[in-house]
Amino acid sequence: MAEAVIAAVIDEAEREGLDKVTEIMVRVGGLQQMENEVFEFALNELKGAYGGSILEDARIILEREDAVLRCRFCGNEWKFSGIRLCEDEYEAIHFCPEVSHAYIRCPSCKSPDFDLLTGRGVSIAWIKGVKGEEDGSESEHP
Amino acid sequence: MAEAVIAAVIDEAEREGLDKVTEIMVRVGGLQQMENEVFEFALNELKGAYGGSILEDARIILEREDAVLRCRFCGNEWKFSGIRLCEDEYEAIHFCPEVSHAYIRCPSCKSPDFDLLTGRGVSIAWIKGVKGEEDGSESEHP
Amino acid sequence: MDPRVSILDRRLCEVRRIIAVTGGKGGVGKSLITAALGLNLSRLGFRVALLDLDLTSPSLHIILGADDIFPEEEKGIIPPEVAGVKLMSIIYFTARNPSPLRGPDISNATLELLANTIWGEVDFLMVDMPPGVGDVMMDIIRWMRGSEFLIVSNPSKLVLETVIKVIKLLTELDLPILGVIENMKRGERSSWEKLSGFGIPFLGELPYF
Amino acid sequence: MDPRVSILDRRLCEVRRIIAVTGGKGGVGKSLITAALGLNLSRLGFRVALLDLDLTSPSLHIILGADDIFPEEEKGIIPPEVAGVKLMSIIYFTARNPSPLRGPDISNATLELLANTIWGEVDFLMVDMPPGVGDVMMDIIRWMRGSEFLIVSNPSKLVLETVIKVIKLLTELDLPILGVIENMKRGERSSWEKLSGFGIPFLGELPYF
Ligand SMILES: Nc1ncnc2c1ncn2[C@@H]1O[C@H](COP(=O)(O)OP(=O)(O)O)[C@@H](O)[C@H]1O
Ligand SMILES: Nc1ncnc2c1ncn2[C@@H]1O[C@H](COP(=O)(O)OP(=O)(O)O)[C@@H](O)[C@H]1O
Ligand SMILES: [Mg+2]
Ligand SMILES: [Mg+2]
Ligand SMILES: [Mg+2]
Ligand SMILES: [Mg+2]
Ligand code: NI
Ligand code: NI
Ligand SMILES: [Zn+2]
Ligand SMILES: [Zn+2]
Repeated sequence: MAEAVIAAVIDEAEREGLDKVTEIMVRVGGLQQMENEVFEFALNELKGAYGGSILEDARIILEREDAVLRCRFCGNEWKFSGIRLCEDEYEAIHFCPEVSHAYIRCPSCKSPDFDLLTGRGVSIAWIKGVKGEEDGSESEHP
Repeated sequence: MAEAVIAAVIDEAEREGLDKVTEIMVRVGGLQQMENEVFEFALNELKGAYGGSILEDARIILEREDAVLRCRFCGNEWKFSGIRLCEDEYEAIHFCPEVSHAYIRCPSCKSPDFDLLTGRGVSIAWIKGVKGEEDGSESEHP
Repeated sequence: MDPRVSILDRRLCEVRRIIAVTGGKGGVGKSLITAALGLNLSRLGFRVALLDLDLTSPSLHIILGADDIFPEEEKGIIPPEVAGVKLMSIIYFTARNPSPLRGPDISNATLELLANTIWGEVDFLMVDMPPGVGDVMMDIIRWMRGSEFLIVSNPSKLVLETVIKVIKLLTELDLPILGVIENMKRGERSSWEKLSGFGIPFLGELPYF
Repeated sequence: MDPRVSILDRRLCEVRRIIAVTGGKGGVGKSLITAALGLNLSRLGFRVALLDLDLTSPSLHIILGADDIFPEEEKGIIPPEVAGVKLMSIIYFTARNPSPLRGPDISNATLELLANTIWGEVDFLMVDMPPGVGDVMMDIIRWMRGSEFLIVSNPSKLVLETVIKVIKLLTELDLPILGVIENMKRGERSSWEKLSGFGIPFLGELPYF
């Protein structure tokens, strides 16, 4: 996933014609269950390996996003962090968040028909960078 | 569909504890291809038949919403009103807007993998009404 | 607000029983059994309607030989009759064109059909379900309240694993399971020994013909 | 922005050919043929990987008898080997629990597997597709560029109508069709006479065994 983030940032920087990326804001969903430090370390490693000069000065900021689930049957919303699963189940959801439909049921009506409202995966909230000579030009991506 | 709108307004008025509904804003998507006058007539008829005293003073406002389609393959967006189909095809889409996937392709890449972004169906934008003695209390629904 | 959900119960209020034919797997005979049961119930004097919810590969119109029929529009959609049963199918609207539908399209089209079809008085509404455990299964559960589920299985090991998942899911949710029909029986092999522990009736078997 | 899409081409760059096995209908033998072709290609000396994209009723793990295997995590997911071929399946993560997935879940899980699986050098990546013409078909077209499609048909009239839709769709989009395999042949009936007009190769037939 770290590799995908770096690849996506390079793609986006090229699309925007940035010469240097100065800041990258990465949002990490609760369902991914990743340690901030481990992921940040991986991102910084790869930044060096693949990023070349475009990314050398980029500061990486991680933001955690709580995972919220919403039942389509009864409308109930609940947080992933409030439920208890066993270790194998957490690991499976780490690999593929959709398999939460195999282990989680709506706490109020037992339905497996819920949406992963927020906190599903890793997304790039925005990147900042500079174009040519001019400094501090900014590009934001939702 | 007119029946569904009236049923939904009654449901919503009950949920909100309204004694009288004074205004109903109905948004009609372009894919439905309905004549405003015909639909308005049907709504007013049914309002009388099913609505009872809750709806007797309700003013019905129709608003048309352009149908916009967006291709998932290439990102292109286009308007339903700008394309030409034959009569049977229009009729089929009137009955069930999703069957546009049988007759419409992305004008830029030929893909059938598009979303009906806006203007798919009929929705109730908001209703206004009064509760008990107090006048003009309002309830809006997106 | 989507007004269609508010009309669903009224649309189904003259329908006595809804039988949803499922199994999770494709090619086990759901469509053939849906049609055969519908025709037989009709022959016994019951008023029967069939709803094909396998929207991207509908079958009932082929099994019933329903050519050249089209619904009337009269304050809703009136399903045409073929061989004594009412048939509602998306085929009336897609013709034979390829019509790929993603999940939200499937749900929207299902809701559109449910909100607009005027079934009239019907003893049995038989629903032919697509393979897969996804949108249609979830939508029948939330939008066709009171549905009873009929499970079609067959002796293949490939079918069994999914049939068990479907039974577990319906049981978890306390939904009524009419029982299991074992289709395509050849020789001694049967999926029933693996299914009998779930406490649901075995309704019979059909040979591979 | 979803970063996963940016890594797809790099993930597939060591894969020589992607063969997506389809037909639109369930139960025609897509999974069995995917597995059989994969095993045979492997026996001929090719490096083969199989990807089961029938996410709610996967079959390849059953056909290959893949018990007790689980992928390693090493800068991505390393698919385990069974019978000489690499196998990627959601079964590793769902176990045998019922796991209903709606369309967007299917797309998300597909993208997750594609973005994270490290295939390594592979001559053939065989993709077992689910029935239906929907999310997975559309996602393979947009996310697995360069896929070649292998169509499985059979003599049933119920299968033919959907197979034709799939062929029309792929032809419309100028996507490469390897040809049609007719499975479950019994007696004289064949779907090929109705398919031969589409200008695609007939690759052979398999008897109903
Ligand atoms: N008992 C049976 N013996 C032989 N063929 C059958 C039997 N039941 C169904 N079939 C055939 O198997 C195929 C799949 O049946 P179908 O009803 O379309 O399954 P599904 O709806 O579960 O996908 C069809 O060609 C059908 O004619
Ligand atoms: N040629 C054949 N003769 C007899 N049975 C077959 C043949 N091909 C497949 N089958 C059986 O038919 C069923 C459906 O096959 P499968 O590969 O699961 O189809 P699909 O993946 O298209 O749904 C399985 O039980 C399989 O063992
Ligand atoms: Mg979900
Ligand atoms: Mg669409
Ligand atoms: Mg069927
Ligand atoms: Mg299969
Ligand atoms: Ni990990
Ligand atoms: Ni109309
Ligand atoms: Zn719930
Ligand atoms: Zn396009």
